[in-house]
Amino acid sequence: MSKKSYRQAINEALRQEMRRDPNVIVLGEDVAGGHGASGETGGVGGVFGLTGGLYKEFGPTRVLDTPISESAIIGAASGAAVTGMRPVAEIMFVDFVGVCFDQIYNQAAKFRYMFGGKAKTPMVIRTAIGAGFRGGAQHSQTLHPLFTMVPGLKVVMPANPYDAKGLLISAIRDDDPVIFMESKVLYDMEGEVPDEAYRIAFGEANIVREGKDITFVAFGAMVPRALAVANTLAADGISVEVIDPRTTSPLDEDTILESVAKTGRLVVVDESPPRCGLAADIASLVADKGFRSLKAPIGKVTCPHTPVPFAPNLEDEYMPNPRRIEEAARAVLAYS
Amino acid sequence: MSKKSYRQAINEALRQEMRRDPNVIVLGEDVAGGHGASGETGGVGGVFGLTGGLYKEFGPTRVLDTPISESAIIGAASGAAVTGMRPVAEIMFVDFVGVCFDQIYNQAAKFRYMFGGKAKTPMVIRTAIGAGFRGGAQHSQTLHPLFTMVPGLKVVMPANPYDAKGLLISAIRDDDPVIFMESKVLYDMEGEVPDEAYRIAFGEANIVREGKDITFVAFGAMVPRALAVANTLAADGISVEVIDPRTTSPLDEDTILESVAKTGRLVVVDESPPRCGLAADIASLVADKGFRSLKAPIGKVTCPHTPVPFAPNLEDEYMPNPRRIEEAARAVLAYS
Amino acid sequence: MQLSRDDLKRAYRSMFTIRTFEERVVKEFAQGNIPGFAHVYLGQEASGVGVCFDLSNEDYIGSTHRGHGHCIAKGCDVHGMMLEIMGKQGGLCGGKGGSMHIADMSKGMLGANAIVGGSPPIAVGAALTQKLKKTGKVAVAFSGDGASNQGTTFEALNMAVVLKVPAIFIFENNGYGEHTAASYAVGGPSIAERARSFGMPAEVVDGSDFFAVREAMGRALERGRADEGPYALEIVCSRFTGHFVGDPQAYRLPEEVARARANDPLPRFRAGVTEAALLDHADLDAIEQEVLAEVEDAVSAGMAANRPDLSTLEKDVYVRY
Amino acid sequence: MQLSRDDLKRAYRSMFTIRTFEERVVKEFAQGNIPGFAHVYLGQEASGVGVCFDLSNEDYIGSTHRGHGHCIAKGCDVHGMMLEIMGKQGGLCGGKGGSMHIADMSKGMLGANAIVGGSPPIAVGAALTQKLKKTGKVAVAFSGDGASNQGTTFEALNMAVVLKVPAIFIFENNGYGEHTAASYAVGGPSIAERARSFGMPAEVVDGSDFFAVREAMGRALERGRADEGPYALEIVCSRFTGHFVGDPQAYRLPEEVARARANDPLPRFRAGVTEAALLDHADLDAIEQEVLAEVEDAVSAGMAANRPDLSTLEKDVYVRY
Ligand SMILES: Cc1ncc(C[n+]2csc(CCOP(=O)(O)OP(=O)(O)O)c2C)c(N)n1
Ligand SMILES: Cc1ncc(C[n+]2csc(CCOP(=O)(O)OP(=O)(O)O)c2C)c(N)n1
Ligand SMILES: [Mg+2]
Ligand SMILES: [Mg+2]
Repeated sequence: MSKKSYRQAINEALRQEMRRDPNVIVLGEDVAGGHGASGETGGVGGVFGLTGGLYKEFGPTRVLDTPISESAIIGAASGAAVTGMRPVAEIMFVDFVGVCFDQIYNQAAKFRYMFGGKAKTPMVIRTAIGAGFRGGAQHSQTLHPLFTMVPGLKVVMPANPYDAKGLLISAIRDDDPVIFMESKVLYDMEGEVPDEAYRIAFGEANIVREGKDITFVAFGAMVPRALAVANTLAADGISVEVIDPRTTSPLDEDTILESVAKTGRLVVVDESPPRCGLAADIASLVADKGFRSLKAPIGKVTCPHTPVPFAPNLEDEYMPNPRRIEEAARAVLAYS
Repeated sequence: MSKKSYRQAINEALRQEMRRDPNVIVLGEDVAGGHGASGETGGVGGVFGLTGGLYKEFGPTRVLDTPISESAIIGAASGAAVTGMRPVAEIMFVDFVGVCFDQIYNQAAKFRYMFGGKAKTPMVIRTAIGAGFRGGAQHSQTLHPLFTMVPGLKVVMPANPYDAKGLLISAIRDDDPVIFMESKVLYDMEGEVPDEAYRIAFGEANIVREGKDITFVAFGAMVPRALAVANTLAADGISVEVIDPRTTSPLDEDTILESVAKTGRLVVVDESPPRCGLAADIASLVADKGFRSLKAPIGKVTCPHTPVPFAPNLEDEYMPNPRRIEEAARAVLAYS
Repeated sequence: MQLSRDDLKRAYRSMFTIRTFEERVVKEFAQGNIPGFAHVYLGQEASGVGVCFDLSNEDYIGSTHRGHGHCIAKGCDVHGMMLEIMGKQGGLCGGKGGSMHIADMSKGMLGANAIVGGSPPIAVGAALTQKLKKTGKVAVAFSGDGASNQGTTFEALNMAVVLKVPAIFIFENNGYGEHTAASYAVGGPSIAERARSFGMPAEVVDGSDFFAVREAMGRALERGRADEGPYALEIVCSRFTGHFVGDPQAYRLPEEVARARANDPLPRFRAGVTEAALLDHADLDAIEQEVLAEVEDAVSAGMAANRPDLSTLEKDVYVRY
Repeated sequence: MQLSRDDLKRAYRSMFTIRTFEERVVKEFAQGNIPGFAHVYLGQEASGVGVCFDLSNEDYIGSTHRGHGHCIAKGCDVHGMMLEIMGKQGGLCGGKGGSMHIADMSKGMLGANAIVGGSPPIAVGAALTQKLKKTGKVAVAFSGDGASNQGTTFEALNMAVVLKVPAIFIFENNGYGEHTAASYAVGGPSIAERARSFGMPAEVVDGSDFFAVREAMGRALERGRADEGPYALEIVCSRFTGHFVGDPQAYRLPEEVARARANDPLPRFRAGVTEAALLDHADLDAIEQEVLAEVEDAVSAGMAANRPDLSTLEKDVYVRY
C-alpha cells in the first residue's frame, strides 16, 4: 500500500495485467510513441502518460502504436478479442468516439447477443473524459450516457486512484466490452493504492459518505465535488449521503434506492448535457422504484444544454460547480 | 386536402420545398438511383421510396446520388449548409449513424455555438428508425436519445402523415441542423394531409387525446400504439390523455407538465433501450418540475436493455406492445 | 496447386450448395417464410468458394450483408443457416441474428455484417491475433465495391499495412452498390489500385472463374501465412438478381443481366472440368442431387422448427434492467 | 503568374505574421496567458501562405487543430485571433472556440477543427455549393499526414471525385502525427498516390518554397475554377517545434530538428527575392517591424480584455433547458 496518483494506479493495473496474461495487449495512438522517428521509441506512453513505460517492458508486440484511425483501432481490438486476445484500446479523448462509434455500438457491443451468445469479446476501451481542461468543444466532453444507453457495453467511471486500479483490472478480466472512462482532471489525484492486483466488482456502488438528510449520486470527477459540498453542508447540520455508482452499466440500483429510502431526497450531479443523461436516468429510476420514499422533487445538477465553451470562466460555470450543487441541494431540502 | 400516406406526405414536403427554394437539395445513397447503370436513372427514389420522382423533376444538380460514405454525406451537407445551401441528407437507416456521428455531433451541431454564433447550418438529416421490420440488430434501432442529448441539434419524430409534412417543411426552413426521424412502420399510414405547404412549429406537443386519469407521453410509432391502449382503457372507464411531443429537442415541457398536473399519473412509452432514453428523460422532468402533482410512480414502457432480436416473436416482445403498455398503466393507476 | 478429384468435387459442391440455397431463399422469401429482407449471392459463387477453398476453421473471415455464400463456402451448417434466416430456434444464432448476422466462431466465421464497411477493421484484429500468436493463419475481410467507399475500409487497409498483419481484403466488385453502379460511385482506376496506394499487393481477378480466384487467393495466402503482410483481391463478378430479393432492377437493362448470366461460374466450372476430363458429368450430377436433397431438408426443418423461446429475449446481453 | 512587388510583400507579411504570432503564442502559453493547449505552425508558413495566396474571401478553407497559420494566411484578424486563443471577449468566436476552433465565415474560413479528419468532408460540401451556384470559387481542406489515415478523409476524396466538385485537398506532410512518424503510420508510396488512386490529379510539393506551393496551387485552382473537379497537393514541410507547445520531443533527434530549421521558408524567401532583386532587405525589414508591432498590440489587447460575459454561456445553441 502506498500513495499513488490516479494516473499511476491505471498504469500499474495495465502493467500487472500484462505481466499476468500474455493475451493482454495495448493499442492506440502514441501509446508507445516515436515509431519511425529519429529519436527515442516508446518514450511517450500516451499523451496523458497512462501507458508510460509499457513499451520498454513489453515491446512492440504488446504495445502497438497505430495510425490515427479510430475505427480501425476499435475494430482491431474487437477482432482480436473475439479470436483470443484481451486488448486494451485507447481512444485518446472520448470526444473522438464519433469517428468510430459504429465499431463500438453496432459491432463489439452487439456480437454476443446478435450471434446468439456464441461470441465473446473481452476488450477494454480506455478514454479520457471531462471538461475543466480548457480543451474546447471537441476535447472536453463527458459522453457516458452515449455508452450507458448501449446494450452490451459495460461502462466504468472511476472517481479515485483506488477505484481506478481495481476497476481497470476487473475490466481487463471481463469477458465483455468495457468502456473505461478516465477523468482528465483526476489524473493527478492521489490516494492509497495497494501494490498488488485487486478487483472491484462492477455494479457495486461506493458509499463515499454516509448521511441521512439527502442523497447525492455523482459520477467520476463529480464525486469529489459532491463530497466537498456535502462537507460544507455538514457545517450547517445537514447530513448528506454521497453515492458513487462506479459503473453506470451495470448500475447498482439497490444502493441508490436504499439511500433514498432513508433520506427521501435526491440530487444527481452529473457532468453531461441535461437531456437523456445519467442525471435523468437516475432520477427516472427513483421516480419509479423509489417513489414512495420521495419527499421532494429530484434535483439534477448537470451541464447546460450547450457545447463545452473554451473561455475558462464560461467552462467553470458550464461544469456542475459547488455553488450550483449547493443551490440544488438547498432547494430540494427546502421543499415541503 | 386529401388522404395521403406518411411516405407521400414526406415526398410532397420535399417536392414543394424544392420548388419554392432553389437552395434546397437532396443527397444520399440511391436518392435518385441507377447512376452509371445500364437502365433507368433516377427511378429508385430512395430504398423506401421517399425521394421518388424528385430526380425526374429536379435533375442531377438538385438530387445527388452519393457513394456509401455517410461521413462524407453529412460533411457535404453541413459544408454546403454553412455556405448557403439548404441540404436534406438521407441516412438510409438511423443505425448507420455510427459511421458518421462525428460529422453530426462534433461538427454540424457545434458550429453555431463553437464559432460564437457566427455560423448558420441549415440542414436536415432524414433517417428511418424503428423495429418491427424484421431488420435485425443493425437495421432496427431507434436512436433519438443519441441526438436529443446533443446540444445544437433539433430532433423531430413525426407520428402521422399530417405532422410528417408540416414538420419536414419546418425542418427545411429551419436555420439549424435538424434530425428528422421517420418511423419505418408508419410509412404506409394514411391520413388527411393538406395539398399546400404548411408548417408545424418545433417544441409544440400534440395532445392526441384528452383525458383526466392518466397521461401517456409517446414518440413516433409509439403514439398510435399508446392511443390504441388509451381507447381500450376507455372501455373500462379510464380516461387517458395521450401526448405526442412531436420534437424531442426542443421539448414542449409545459404541455407535459400541465397534463400531469391534471392527471397526477404518467406513463412514458418509448421505443429505445431503457437507459438514458427518452422515457428516462421525460420521467426526470416530471420528477423534478411536476413532483407536486404526482400521485404515483412514473411508469416507463421501453425496450429491454438488449440489441434488437431478429426472430419476429422476439422482436414483437422487444418493442413496447399494447400488453406491456396496458400493464404499466394499470400498475400506475392501482398505486395509492 | 493441382486439385485432386475430391477437391474439385468439394469446390463444385460448395458452389452448387450456395446456388441452391440462394434460389431457395428467393422462393421462401416470396412465400413469406423468411422475415425481413435478404440479399442473395447468386452469380458470385466462384468468388466465395475460391477465396475460402484453402482456408481452415482456424482462418477467419468477416462477411457482409450478402453473406450466405461466404458462410457456406466457409463451412457453416446449411440447416443452421436456414433456421437462422427463418428466425427459428436452432438457428446458428438462435434466431437472434437473421440473414445479415450469421456467425459461427467454430468455423472461423466472424459474422455477416449489416453495416457496409463493418468487417474490414474487425478482420484486421483477427489477423493481429494470428500474427501475435504466430499461428500462420489469416483473416479475410469480404467487402463489396460499394464498401470500398466507406472510410472504415480504408482505415483497415492502412492499419493492416502498418501493423503488417496477415489480413486479406477481398473486394467483390459486382458492379453495383445497391442500385448505383460502381462506375459512378468508385472514383479512380480500380479498387485494386486503391489497395496498392496503401502499400499492399493487389490483383484484379475474374470472379466467374473459380480457378483464377483460388490461384490469386493462393498468392495472398502464401504471403499471409509467411507473416509478410496484407494482400488485396478485387474480384470482378456479377449479381444475377437485384440488390435484395424483390428488387425490380429497372436500373439494369435485361441484356446486361442476360450477359451476366451467360457467364455463370457454375456451367463454366462444369465445362472446364469435364472437358479436361478431370470429372465427368455424372460426378457433378450426383453432387447436385445430394445438395438439392440437403437444402430441401434444411427448408423442411426450418418450416417445422419453433420460434425461439421468449425467455431468450434478454439472454446473452450481460446486463439486465 | 509573375508576382508584383506588392504581391511579394504581401506574401512575406503573411508568412512573417504567422511566424511572429506563433512565437508569441509559445511565449504567452509558457507564461500561462493561454489556457488549454496550443499547436503552432512554426516552419510550415510557406505552405499555408502559398495555398491561400490566390484565394478570395469567397473561396473557403477548412483547417485543422494546427490552424493559426491557415487563419492568418486566409486573412483572419490577428487581434481577434489572439483574443480568441486567450479566451477573451471580442475573440473571433467570442471566446467560446479557442485555439482549435477559430472560424471566420466572412473570410471564407470554415473553422479550425480539433477532430483529425474533420475538415475534408465539410470542404466537399463547401465545394458543392460553389459548383451548384456556379461561382467559380473553390473549397480547400487542410489535413496533416496523420489525418491522411482517417476514414473521413478518404471518403471526402472519393466523394469529391464522384460529385466532381472544386475541392482542393492539401496534405501538409510534416513527417509527424503527434509523436509518430509518417514513415511508420502512412502506408504506401505517398499521400499523393493515395489521392490519385481515387481519381484526382495530385502533386508532391516542397513546402518550404513559397513559390513552389503557390504554383502547384495555381494548377489546382485552375482546375477547380473551371469546374473540372478536385485536386490534391502533398506539401512536404517541417514542424520546427513539438506537436503541442511544451512537447519535449525526445522522439526527435536534435539534428533532425536542426536540419528542419536550416530549411526555414522565411530566410529562403528573403534570399530568393533579394538575390533576384525583386525586393530589398529594407522592404522586408520594414514589414517585419510593422508585423512585430501588430502582434505586440494584439497581445496587449488580449491581456487587457475581459473574459466573455457569463450571460453568453447559453447563447447561440438553439435550445435552452
Ligand atoms: C453504413 C451503411 N450504409 C448503407 C447501408 C445500406 N446498404 C446495404 S447494402 C448496400 C450496398 C452495398 O454495396 P456493395 O458493398 O457493393 O455490396 P453488394 O450489395 O454489391 O454485395 C448499402 C448501401 C448499410 N447497410 N450500411
Ligand atoms: C479523431 C482524432 N483522433 C486523434 C486526435 C488527437 N490528435 C490531435 S492532433 C493529432 C496528430 C495529427 O497529425 P497530423 O494530421 O499529421 O497533423 P499535424 O499535427 O502534424 O499538423 C492527433 C492524433 C484528434 N484530435 N482527433
Ligand atoms: Mg456491389
Ligand atoms: Mg503531421
